[in-house]
Amino acid sequence: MSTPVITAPRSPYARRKTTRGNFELYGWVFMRISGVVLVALIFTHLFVNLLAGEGINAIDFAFVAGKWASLPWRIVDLIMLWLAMMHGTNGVRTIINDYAEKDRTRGILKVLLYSAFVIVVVTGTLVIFTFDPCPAGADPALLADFCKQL
Amino acid sequence: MPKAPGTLYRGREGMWSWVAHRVTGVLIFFFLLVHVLDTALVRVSPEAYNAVIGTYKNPIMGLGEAGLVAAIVFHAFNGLRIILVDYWSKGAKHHRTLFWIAMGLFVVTMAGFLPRHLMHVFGG
Amino acid sequence: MQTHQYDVVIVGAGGAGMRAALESSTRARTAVISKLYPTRSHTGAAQGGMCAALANVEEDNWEWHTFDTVKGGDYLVDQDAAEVMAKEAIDAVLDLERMGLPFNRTPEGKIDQRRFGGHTRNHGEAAVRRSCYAADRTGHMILQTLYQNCVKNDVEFFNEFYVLDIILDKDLAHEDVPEGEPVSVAGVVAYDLATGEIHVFRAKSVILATGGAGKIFKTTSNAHTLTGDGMALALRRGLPLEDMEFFQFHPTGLAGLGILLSEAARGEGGILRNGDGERFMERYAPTIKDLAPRDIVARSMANEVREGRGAGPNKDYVLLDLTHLEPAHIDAKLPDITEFARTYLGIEPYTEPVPVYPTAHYAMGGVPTNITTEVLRNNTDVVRGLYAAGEVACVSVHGSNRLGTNSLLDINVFGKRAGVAAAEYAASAAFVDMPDDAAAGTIAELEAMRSRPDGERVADLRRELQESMDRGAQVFRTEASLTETLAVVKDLQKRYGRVSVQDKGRLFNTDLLEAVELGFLLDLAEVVVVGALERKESRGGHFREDYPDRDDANFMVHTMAYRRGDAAAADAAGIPPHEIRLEPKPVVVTRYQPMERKY
Amino acid sequence: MTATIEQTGPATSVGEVPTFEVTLRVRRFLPEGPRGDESYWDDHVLTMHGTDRVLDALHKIKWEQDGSLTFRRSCAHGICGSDAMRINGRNRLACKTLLKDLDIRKPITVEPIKGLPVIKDLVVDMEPFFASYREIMPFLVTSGNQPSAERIQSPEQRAVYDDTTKCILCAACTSSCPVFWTDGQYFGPAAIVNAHRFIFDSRDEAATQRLEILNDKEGVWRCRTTFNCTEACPRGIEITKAIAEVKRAMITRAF
Ligand SMILES: Cc1cc2nc3c(=O)[nH]c(=O)nc-3n(C[C@H](O)[C@H](O)[C@H](O)COP(=O)(O)OP(=O)(O)OC[C@H]3O[C@@H](n4cnc5c(N)ncnc54)[C@H](O)[C@@H]3O)c2cc1C
Ligand code: HEM
Ligand code: SF4
Ligand code: F3S
Ligand code: FES
Repeated sequence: MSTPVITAPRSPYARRKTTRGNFELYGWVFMRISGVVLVALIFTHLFVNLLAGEGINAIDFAFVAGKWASLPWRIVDLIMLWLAMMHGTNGVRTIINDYAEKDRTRGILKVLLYSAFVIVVVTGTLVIFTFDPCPAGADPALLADFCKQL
Repeated sequence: MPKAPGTLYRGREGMWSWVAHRVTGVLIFFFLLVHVLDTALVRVSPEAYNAVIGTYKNPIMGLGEAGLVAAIVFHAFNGLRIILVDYWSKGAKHHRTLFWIAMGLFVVTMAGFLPRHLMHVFGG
Repeated sequence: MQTHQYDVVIVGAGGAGMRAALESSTRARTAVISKLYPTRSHTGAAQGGMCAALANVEEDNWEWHTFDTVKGGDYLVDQDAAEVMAKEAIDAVLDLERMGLPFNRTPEGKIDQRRFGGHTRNHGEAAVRRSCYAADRTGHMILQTLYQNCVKNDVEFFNEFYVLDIILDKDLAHEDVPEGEPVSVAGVVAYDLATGEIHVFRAKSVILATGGAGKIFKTTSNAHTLTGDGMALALRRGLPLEDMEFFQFHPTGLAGLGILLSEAARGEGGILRNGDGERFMERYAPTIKDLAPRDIVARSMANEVREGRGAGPNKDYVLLDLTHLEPAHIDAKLPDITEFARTYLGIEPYTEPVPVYPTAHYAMGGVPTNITTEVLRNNTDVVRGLYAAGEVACVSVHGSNRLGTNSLLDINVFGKRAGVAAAEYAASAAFVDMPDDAAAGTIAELEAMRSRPDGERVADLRRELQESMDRGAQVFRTEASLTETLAVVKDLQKRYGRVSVQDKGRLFNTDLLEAVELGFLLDLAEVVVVGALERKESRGGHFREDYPDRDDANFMVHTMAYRRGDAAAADAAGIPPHEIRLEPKPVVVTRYQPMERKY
Repeated sequence: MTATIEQTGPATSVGEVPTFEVTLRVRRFLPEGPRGDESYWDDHVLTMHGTDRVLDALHKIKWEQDGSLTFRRSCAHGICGSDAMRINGRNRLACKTLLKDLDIRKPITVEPIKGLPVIKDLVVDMEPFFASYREIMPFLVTSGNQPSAERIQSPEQRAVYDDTTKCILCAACTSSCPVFWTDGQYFGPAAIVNAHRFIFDSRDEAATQRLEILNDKEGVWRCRTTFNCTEACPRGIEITKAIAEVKRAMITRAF
C-alpha cells in the first residue's frame, strides 16, 4: 500500500492538565456574601453622604472628621473598604480571565490589578487608623466644630 | 477562522443584565480606586482634601455622581438577583421576573435619590 | 490515502454498532467507523420502548413474546431467531439498566412497562405490558447510554467517515463462486468527510450496522442520512439482500411531514378517528383495536382515506385523538411527540386531535445473517469475518412486519452477538490479503462524479425516485403501480450515470456524498420493487391489492435478491448492465405453524 | 394505480398554509473557494410553505441553487443535534425553527454557532465540545458486583435528574455562552448538564469525582448565570438551574 500507517493501539485518553481546588469556590461564595454585606454598607454610606442633610455640598474635611471621630464609623468604613476592594478585585480578576487570551497579557494585567489592590487597601487602612480629626496647625475654619473644644 | 464579523448574539434579559453588571462592576471598581485615594488626602491636609472634594461639587461632576449611584444601585439589585438565582431553588425558574423586580427597585430607588441629589447639585 | 489495521471494524455507530463495539473492544482491537457522530444516529429517534418479558407489572414470559413476534411477522419470521431474541431480551434490558439507562420506574422502583401494538398475553388473549421505556425517548436514552459506555471503555471512533466499499477476497458480483467455497472479508474503504481523504481499513472482522433505508420513500420517519449504505454495498459486492419488499409503514406519522408519533401514544390510550369522528379500528381489529400491528392499522387508515372518510380540508389524513387523556399524563409519558405536534403543525394535543398518516418507517429486510449474525452469501454459506446487525440486517426476526419495540431489542441482542462473534473470530483468524488497488474503484467513482462538469442534479433524481416510490410501492401495491415505479427507477439509474455535483472541493463535500447516497437509494429501490412485483400475495407490510390474501403454498419463503452484472459490457455512460435475480430461502419454523392472523 | 396514495403536500394538508417569499442571508466560508479565508454573506430569495423550517430553506438552496452550501443535518426533527446554528442572532436547531415563526419581512440570517472553529460554511469543529463532554465522566460508575436484576430506583429519585437526560449534545448551549466565546477552556454548559445527569443519579457512585473535576478554574464557577444556554436549548432543559444545583452540591460538600 502507498502509505502503511498502522498505528499502535492508542494510549488511554489522557486528561489535560487540570487546575482544581477550592479557590474559585471560596471566591464565588465570597462574592455573594460580600455582596449582601456591601448592599447594607454602601447604601448607608450613600445615604449619609449624598442624601442626608445638605447632600454632597456638606462633604468637606470637617464632615469626614466628624464621622471618623467615632470608632464605630471607622470600623464600618474600614470593613467597607476591605470588602469592596476584595469584591471588586476578584470581580476584575474574573473579567481578566475571561478576556485576556495570552498568558502574558493576563499576567501583566493581574500584576497591575493586585498592585492597585495593595496600594489602595494599605493607603486606605492607614488613613483610617492614623487619621487625626483635628490636625495641629490647620486652619480652624476647616475643622469640625468639636476641635474647638480641645 | 473566518474574519469578517458576524451578527451580535441576541441574548435576552439574562445576557444583557450580565453585560450591565460587568460594566457597572468595573466602573465602580475604578471609581473606588480614585475615591480611596482622594479620601486619603485627609491625611495630607484639610485644604488638599477640600480642594479635591470641591471639584466633586460642580454640576458636571454632580451628574457623574448620579450616574455612579445609578451604576451602584443597578449592580446592587442585580447582584441580589444573581444571589437569589444561585441559592434559591426556584430562582433560576423565575430569573426573568426577578430581573424585572430588580429593575423596579432600581427605578424606585433612583426616583427617591435623583431629585434630591440634583437639587443639592444645582439648587446650591 | 491512509491505511489502518484493526482486528474488528464496525461500520455504523447507532444502537447496533455501539452495542457491538462494547463487546468487541474489550476483546479485540476495534475501530468504529461512522458517517455521523455516534449520538446523531437514528436510534436516537426511537420513542416508544424496547420490549422484554420482564413481567415487572403483569404476568409474561418469553414464549408469549416469541409467539407475538412470529404472528406479528405474519409467520415469515425465522422462529429460531425470534426465540433467541425473546429469551435474550431480558438480559438486554438489564444490561442497559446496569449501564445506566434511566428507565421509567414503577412505584416499587422497578423498570416500568407499557402496552405496545401486537404484544399480547397468552397467545393473543389481551394486550400485555411488555415494553420497557423512558418516557417517549427510549431510543435517545439507549443511544446516549451506549455512547456513554463507549466513552467509558475508550472505544476508538472514526467519526464522519463514510464507508464506501466492502472488500472481499472473491468477486461475487461478477463470478459464480460455487457453494461451499470459502469467501472472506478483507476490510473496508472509507472516505473522510472533513478532508476528502480515502482511508483503507484492513480487518479480520467487519460488522455492518448502518441502519435503515427509509429515504427511498418521500414520506418517512427516517433521517436524511438513512440511505441504506450497508445494504447497497453488500448488494454491489454480490451479496444477497433478503426480504427487501417488506417495508413497514408506521400508521402515525405527522400528516404531510412523516415525523413519527410513537405507537406509545396509542399504548397510553390514544384513539384513531376518521373524518366522521368514528373509532374505525373497532371495525378492522375488534379485539385489540388501535393496538393492532402496524401493517393492519396503516392499511386501515389508508382505506378510510380512500373511501372518503378522511379528515381535513382534503380528507387526506385521519386523526389521533389524545384529548381524553389527562394533560399531566401526556406530559409524563409522551412529552416529546406532543411537542412535535405543537412545533411542526401548531396543534395542541391536549385539546385538538392530531392529523396523522402512514409514513415509511422500517426495513424488515436487509443483509441476510444467521443467528450468530454472520452474513450469508447464499442460503447456507457465510462470508467469513463479515457480520451484520440492526436494521441493516435480516436475521429474520421481523418476518414481513416488525412489531413495535422489537427493533430496539433487535439492535441490542444481535448487536451484542455480533460484537462477541466478530471478536472471537478475529482472535483465531488471520488477515486476508488486501489488493493494492482496493480503493481504486471508489476513488474513480468519486472523481468521475466530481469532475463531470454539468449533468443531472442529485436532488431532482432523488425527488423523482421518492415520489415514484410513494406512489407505486407504498401501503397499497399493484402489478401496475409497481411496474410503473420500476420503469422510473430504471430510468433514474441511467440518468444517475450523468449526475454531477456543484461542489468540487475536498473539504466537507456533502454535495458529493449526497450523490453517492443517491446511488445507494436507487439500487435498493430497484430491489424493493422487483421483490414486491414477484411476491404475488399479501403478507405483513407487503399488501398487493391484486393478490389480497396470504399465499402460504407459494410464498411461505424468504426472498433472496442477488444483483449480477457483467462488468465487461458497460454501456456508454460506464454503467455495467445488471439484473436482479430472486431466489427463495426457506423459513425456519420450530414451534408455531402458520395460522390466519386475526386480532 | 391506486387512489390512496395521493401525496399530501404540506401546503394543502394541514389547515390552509400559504406560500410566501423569504430571503435567507447565509454566512459563507469556503476555504477552497475563490474568496479563500474570507467569510461573507450570501442572499437567497426562496418561495416557501407554511410548515417549512429553516432546514427546508437551506435544503432548497443546496438542492436547487448552490450545491456547495454546507451544513450538517440528519433527523430533521430536533432529536439528533446535528444542526445547531445561529438563526437571526440566536442559537437554534434549523430543523426545529419554522420560518413562519420568524420575521419574514426581513432577511433571515443564518450563521455558524460561535466559539468553535468554523470548517466550512455552517459546519464547525465539534471536537473541543466533545472533549470537555468526555472529561466529566459521562457514564454510570458503580462498585461491587452487578446485581442480578435491575437496580432499584424510585420514580422520585428518577425524577431528580430527568431534565438533564434529555440532552442531545447539539452544542447550542455551550456556543451561546458569552464566557465560552472568550474562554474556550471553559467546560461549558453542556458538559455540566451531562455531569449533573450522573451526579444526581441515585445509582451512581462517582459524584464526588465529577464535582472535583468541575471544581476546576474552568469549571462551574466560570458560569455567570447569563441564561443564554437555557434560552438556546432546543430540548428545553433548564440548564442554568442544573448548573446552580451542581454549584450548591459543591458548596455543601466543601463546608
Ligand atoms: C422515528 C422512529 C421511531 C422508532 N421507534 C422505535 C421504538 O419505539 N421501538 C423500537 O424497537 N424501534 C423503533 N424504531 C426503529 C429503530 O429505532 C431502528 O430500527 C434502530 O434504531 C436501528 O438501529 P441501527 O443501529 O441499526 O441503525 P442506526 O441507529 O440508524 O445507525 C446507523 C449508523 O450507521 C452509520 N452509517 C450509515 N451508513 C454509513 C456508511 N456508509 N459509513 C459509515 N457509517 C454509516 C450511521 O452514521 C449510524 O451511526 C424507530 C425508528 C424511527 C425512525
Ligand atoms: C452594592 C452591593 C454589591 C452587590 C450586591 C454585588 C454583587 C455582586 C455579585 C453577586 C457578583 C458576582 C456576579 C457573578 O458571579 O456573576 C458581583 C460581581 C462583581 N462586582 Fe459586585 N456587588 C456589589 C458591589 C460592588 C462594588 C462596590 C464593586 C466595585 C468595587 C463591585 C464590583 C464587581 C465586579 C467587578 C464584579 C465582577 C463582574 C463580572 O464578573 O461580570 N461590586 N457583584
Ligand atoms: S443541554 Fe440542550 S443545548 Fe446543550 S447540548 Fe444538550 S440539548 Fe443541546
Ligand atoms: S450561558 Fe454560560 S454563563 Fe452560565 S448560565 Fe449558561 S453557562
Ligand atoms: S437535523 Fe437532527 S436535530 Fe436538526
